[in-house]
Amino acid sequence: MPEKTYLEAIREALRGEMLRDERVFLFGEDIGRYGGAFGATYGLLDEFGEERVWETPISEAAIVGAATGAAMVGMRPVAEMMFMDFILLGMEQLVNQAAKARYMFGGKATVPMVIRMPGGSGTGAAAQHSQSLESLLIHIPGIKVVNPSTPYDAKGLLLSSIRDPNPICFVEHKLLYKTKGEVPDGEYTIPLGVADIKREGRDITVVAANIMVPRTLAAAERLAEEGIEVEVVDPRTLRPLDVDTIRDSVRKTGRLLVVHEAVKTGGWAGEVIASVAESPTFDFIDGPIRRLAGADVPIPYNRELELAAVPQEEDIEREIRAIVENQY
Amino acid sequence: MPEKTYLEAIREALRGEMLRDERVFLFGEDIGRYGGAFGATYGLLDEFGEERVWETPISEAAIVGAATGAAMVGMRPVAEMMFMDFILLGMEQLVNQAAKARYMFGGKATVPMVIRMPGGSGTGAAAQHSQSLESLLIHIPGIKVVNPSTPYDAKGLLLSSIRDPNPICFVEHKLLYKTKGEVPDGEYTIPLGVADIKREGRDITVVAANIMVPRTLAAAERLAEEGIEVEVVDPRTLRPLDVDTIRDSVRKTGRLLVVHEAVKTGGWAGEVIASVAESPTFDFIDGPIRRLAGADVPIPYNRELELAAVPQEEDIEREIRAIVENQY
Amino acid sequence: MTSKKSKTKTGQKKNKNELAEKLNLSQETLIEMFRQMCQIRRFERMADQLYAAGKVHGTMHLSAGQEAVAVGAGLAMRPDDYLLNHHRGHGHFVAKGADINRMMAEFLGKDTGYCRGRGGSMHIADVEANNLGANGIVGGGISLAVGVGIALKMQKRDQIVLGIFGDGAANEGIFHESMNMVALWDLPVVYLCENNQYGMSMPVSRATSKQPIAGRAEAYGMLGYFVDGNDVLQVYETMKKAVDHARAGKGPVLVEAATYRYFGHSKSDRNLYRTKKEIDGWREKDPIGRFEGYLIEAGILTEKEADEIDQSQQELIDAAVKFAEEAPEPKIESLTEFVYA
Amino acid sequence: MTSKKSKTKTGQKKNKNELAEKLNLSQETLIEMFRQMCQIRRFERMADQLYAAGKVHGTMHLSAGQEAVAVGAGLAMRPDDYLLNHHRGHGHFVAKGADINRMMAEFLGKDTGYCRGRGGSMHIADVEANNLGANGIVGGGISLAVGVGIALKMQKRDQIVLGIFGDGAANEGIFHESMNMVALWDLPVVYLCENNQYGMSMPVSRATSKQPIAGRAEAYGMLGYFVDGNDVLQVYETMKKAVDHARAGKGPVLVEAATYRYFGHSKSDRNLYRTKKEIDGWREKDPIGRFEGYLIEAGILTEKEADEIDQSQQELIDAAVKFAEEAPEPKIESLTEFVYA
Ligand SMILES: Cc1ncc(C[n+]2csc(CCOP(=O)(O)OP(=O)(O)O)c2C)c(N)n1
Ligand SMILES: Cc1ncc(C[n+]2csc(CCOP(=O)(O)OP(=O)(O)O)c2C)c(N)n1
Ligand SMILES: [Mg+2]
Ligand SMILES: [Mg+2]
Repeated sequence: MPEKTYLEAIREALRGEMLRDERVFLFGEDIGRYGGAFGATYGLLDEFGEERVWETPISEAAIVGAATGAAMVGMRPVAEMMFMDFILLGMEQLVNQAAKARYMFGGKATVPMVIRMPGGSGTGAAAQHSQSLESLLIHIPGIKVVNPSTPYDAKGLLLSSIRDPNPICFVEHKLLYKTKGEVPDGEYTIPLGVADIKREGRDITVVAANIMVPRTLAAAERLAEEGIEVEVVDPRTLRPLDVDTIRDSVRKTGRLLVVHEAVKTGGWAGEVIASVAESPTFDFIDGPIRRLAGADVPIPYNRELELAAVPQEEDIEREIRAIVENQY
Repeated sequence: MPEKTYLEAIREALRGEMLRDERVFLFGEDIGRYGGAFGATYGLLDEFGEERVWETPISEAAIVGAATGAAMVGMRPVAEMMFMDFILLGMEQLVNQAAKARYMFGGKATVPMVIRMPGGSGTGAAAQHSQSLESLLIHIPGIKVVNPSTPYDAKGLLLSSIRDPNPICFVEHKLLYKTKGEVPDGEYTIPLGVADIKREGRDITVVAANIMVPRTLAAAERLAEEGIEVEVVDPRTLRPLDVDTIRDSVRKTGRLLVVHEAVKTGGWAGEVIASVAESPTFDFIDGPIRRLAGADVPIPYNRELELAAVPQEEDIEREIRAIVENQY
Repeated sequence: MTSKKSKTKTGQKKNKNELAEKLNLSQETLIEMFRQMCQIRRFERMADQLYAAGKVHGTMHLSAGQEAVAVGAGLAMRPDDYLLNHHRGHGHFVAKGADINRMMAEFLGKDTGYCRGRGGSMHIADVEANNLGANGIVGGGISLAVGVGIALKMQKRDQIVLGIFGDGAANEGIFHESMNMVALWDLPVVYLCENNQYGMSMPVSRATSKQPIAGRAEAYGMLGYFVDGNDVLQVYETMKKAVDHARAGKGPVLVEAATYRYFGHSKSDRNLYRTKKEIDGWREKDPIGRFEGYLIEAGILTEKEADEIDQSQQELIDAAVKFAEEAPEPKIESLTEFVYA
Repeated sequence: MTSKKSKTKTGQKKNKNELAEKLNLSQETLIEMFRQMCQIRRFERMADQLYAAGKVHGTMHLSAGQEAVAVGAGLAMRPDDYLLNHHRGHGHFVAKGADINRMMAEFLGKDTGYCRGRGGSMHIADVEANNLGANGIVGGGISLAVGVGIALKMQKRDQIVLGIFGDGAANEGIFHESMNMVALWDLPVVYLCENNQYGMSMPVSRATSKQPIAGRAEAYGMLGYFVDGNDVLQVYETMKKAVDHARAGKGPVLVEAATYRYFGHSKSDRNLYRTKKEIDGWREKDPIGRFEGYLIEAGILTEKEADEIDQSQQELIDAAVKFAEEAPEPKIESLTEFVYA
């Protein structure tokens, strides 16, 4: 299989769907000539023209609202928030309108739209350009939240997202854009709501998504040398969450750690842990269920502080070892 | 002690602080003659005049942003979102500006402001006027989230909130406004971040806030007749969360149930459960840790559906009994 | 409260039916317009009574006094045009041809209501009829209309979309972002700002730094009209111009219609911010009374015929209430349906 | 790239220093203005080099080409007036009298930087100096300025607040909500829209349905001025008028200054959306070159003196870099400080 970057995989998915379905169009800021702040839509303007690659003024609320309206009358908009942080300007349209229209209207409206949004820190962009806000989004019935960790998953999940009849927040990560992996040229879909076991292991279940998957896998490699076998479960979709796969894994390993970059307090690790702890699986767990997450701070600018603010490979390795060695 | 309603307690706190500190002013929609949609500010315009009871156009984003700016230069704005749902229009200003200014500026800015916001269902106001969004707010470092359940707590916590040097989301509940309780006439404060044990019991710890406190207490009354002794812990402040009090209670009872009206998925019950499960307290827990929360739906209009969408007394009673009888 | 209709002279001299003829409105159409206005008024009064009788759970925003805006605008639209309505939208629904039985059933939260009892007054919609719903969020429909306009343009269809909101909504940021977009892209969108002088208790003069609101269109290089919203023929004339302009691909239009609501803002309103004098002053300009006067003067209706038409609407309303009261409640087990497609 | 400064004639005839005298600007002030512009230009160039050299983590938005706006506006303000800056704000900071050592230290993320290394270029602030910070959110400072204006009014102080943003920011909803509020309440706020022709890669003509942006002031019944942002004396003249107006309690003002940025939008910019021809055209109107030409023509400086002033700024910049590089890093243990007061 050909190797591609996460960014290329996303562009390939967008291009493929635009070729396949003329209702699909891109909508956002600087997505044309500029190709988007990170280059995801680079070249698509030349290929599809201004009507399919629709550049907007800097008006995030109206971007989300307009995408919602277009979706309600038969289009399949793929909107872009240049940075995930900016979805905060469109929360009204996303949460009150897009997510609820179908329910409020008694099932008579459909809102098939995707909002792509790169989250995460590590680029020195500081507090307003580095947030991981997916935990806010999973609390909203009516939307789905996708959070891919590999180029392969990114393409397959984006295809599924664009074809899904619901509003979808597709959360990318800036630091993953350049990562490489095998990605088929043709089209393939990955069902939303199905987790993927990225590594099998008997000693502990680590649930990690997005950027934390490669970091956890790297830590798992090193731990394997010590004979600690880590099972890495990547939910891929945070809402709906594949609770069964997570529970099955925990019943096997008896230990659970959830790792995410998002700030710890109120983060989605709580949802994963509660979903396990409220079920009979609870009785299979030996010791405390742990979370390793972002510090409760806005992301600082200074490079060292920024690194210290979110879980790094070594932190994950240390935490896993501590759990397996029953230090809690 | 004189009996007052939750609404009167809030008005008394506002009035008291406006008399005590001329930097305090009210800012929001229809808070003058109309007295606010629920009457919380009724009469204050006549007493304090237009400059202290500052009525705004319907512009929630600018309401939050302007309150933030005023707070940064020495005022103590108490803004009102007529319904909690509308904070979604001011999320950028709240999350990117108010919550982060101090950190981004290296500790050199202070943002002493309060945003009052009534949440919750039960009034037939449907999907866009009935949300409980506090779980979104607790995920934001830099802000505090207060969620009072009684008239006494409402006054004491609002006083503390107005005097606190940080941005505070003060979450009220529409159905609590008419509830009565003893409230001293004079001023008194309740520290933020300190839970209150609303009822002592040995069999199970139920963490409930806001409207779920009276419902849980009513359920506890009936269960007491069956000999089931429920300990009801009211965090009062959701961020910072008084984890110690909760853990102590769980170590005593060995069982934990978290009840909130907010939608279950991604709700703050996850934070409470994870905070307990990650600590040594975990070993004191006998069976699964349960959540009883709002159904994963937008709040429906129909009265029966609306009631069915969030935990009612009977639901709480049933759930507690099931846990105590080890049905999970 | 709204029963005695004042019959202001429209003061036309020569041809008493001049304006209507100029607008090519047949006598049948004029009578139908009058009938609709009476129906809306009676619908609102009934809604108020049902609420008072405790039969309606939740709030509703009544449009009595604003019927001319709804009927004039509704007539200017094609049945297949799209509508994005706001919270004070009953009149607009009736004018778009909604079935009042299903509307009434929705207010009573019944399973046969337009939204199967999930939406209620603030969210009633009829998607099949291109009626994309009222909105509980002030200004909530404004940006949705931008998207519908984009879709219509991309799909090369000749419908237009009408986005309705109030004077208060015009101060939400989304108004600005949306006006700029529709003007920038020449979308087939007509915005109708129903200025009933108040946003809840806030007089428009205290909320809006400069009036008329239609004047803001200028800032976006877009066509703007201000019209007397209590004169149904003027509303129709202006809205027809606006709709034709948008349909012809000449770009969006912002129309402001000055009118007044008689009832309180909503159930929680104690009406402390308006004087009886002001309300009476507007009653003098009552849209139904004025139009009735016009029709009588023009010899199209006698006072007796007019009253008969008005009375006869009550039967429809009563039938709608009966339909709604007898309609089934949604099943509790269906609570979690319709969240996802 | 920005070294060769073109020296366009300002084409003044009779009294070569007419305008400056009319504005009561002493020769010392004029020379100081020139010095500041040179310092900003060199500051931006150094920032670019530091980034290229991998010494700056993260992005920054450089304002080379826009120095006249910063210096003209800065001079029009009183030192104790408030500033709410935007992401392209280095020049405005220098003009407000910031210490470039601490600015440079902040870019390098050092503990002695203005924000102790937490903020960086996009969030640099000096709260003690009433400099309430740059903003990473386009339009983020616009509503904060409303609140500062409210506070100043309530506290009966005579400072004003200057809110700076770009052409792209003027399309955010918060612009609309804020303009309406400041106009409604006659707040002591001056908004300066720095129109550098692009919002990132988006030409203002494709993003804004009608220009000039200053024309939008009209829609709020507020005073609006459009000025050549590459002519520092014109910027000063207009901003002085605006600031005096606001300080006198006569209400807010919206000033638009037309200018141009030379560098790319940010580090990720491949500059595919601008032609060399366009850039060169603006270089012909370079604000520093023009002002230098003016000063020489007016006999205030010789070309040699002007060059010496310019050169001498480099020493300050180099010293600032040295200061910054030698400055201590924040302690890792301090990560969680400053979240709450
Ligand atoms: C975003 C938002 N803010 C506030 C409200 C509360 N509210 C409902 S209607 C209303 C007044 C709206 O005024 P206007 O737009 O003039 O419409 P009208 O009610 O006068 O018809 C307000 C403040 C709301 N529903 N949504
Ligand atoms: C709310 C928001 N949307 C988008 C961005 C990304 N972004 C940063 S600067 C910029 C362009 C801003 O244009 P303008 O206001 O004209 O300022 P300029 O950069 O031209 O000085 C954009 C789109 C952002 N930082 N914030
Ligand atoms: Mg109104
Ligand atoms: Mg610009």
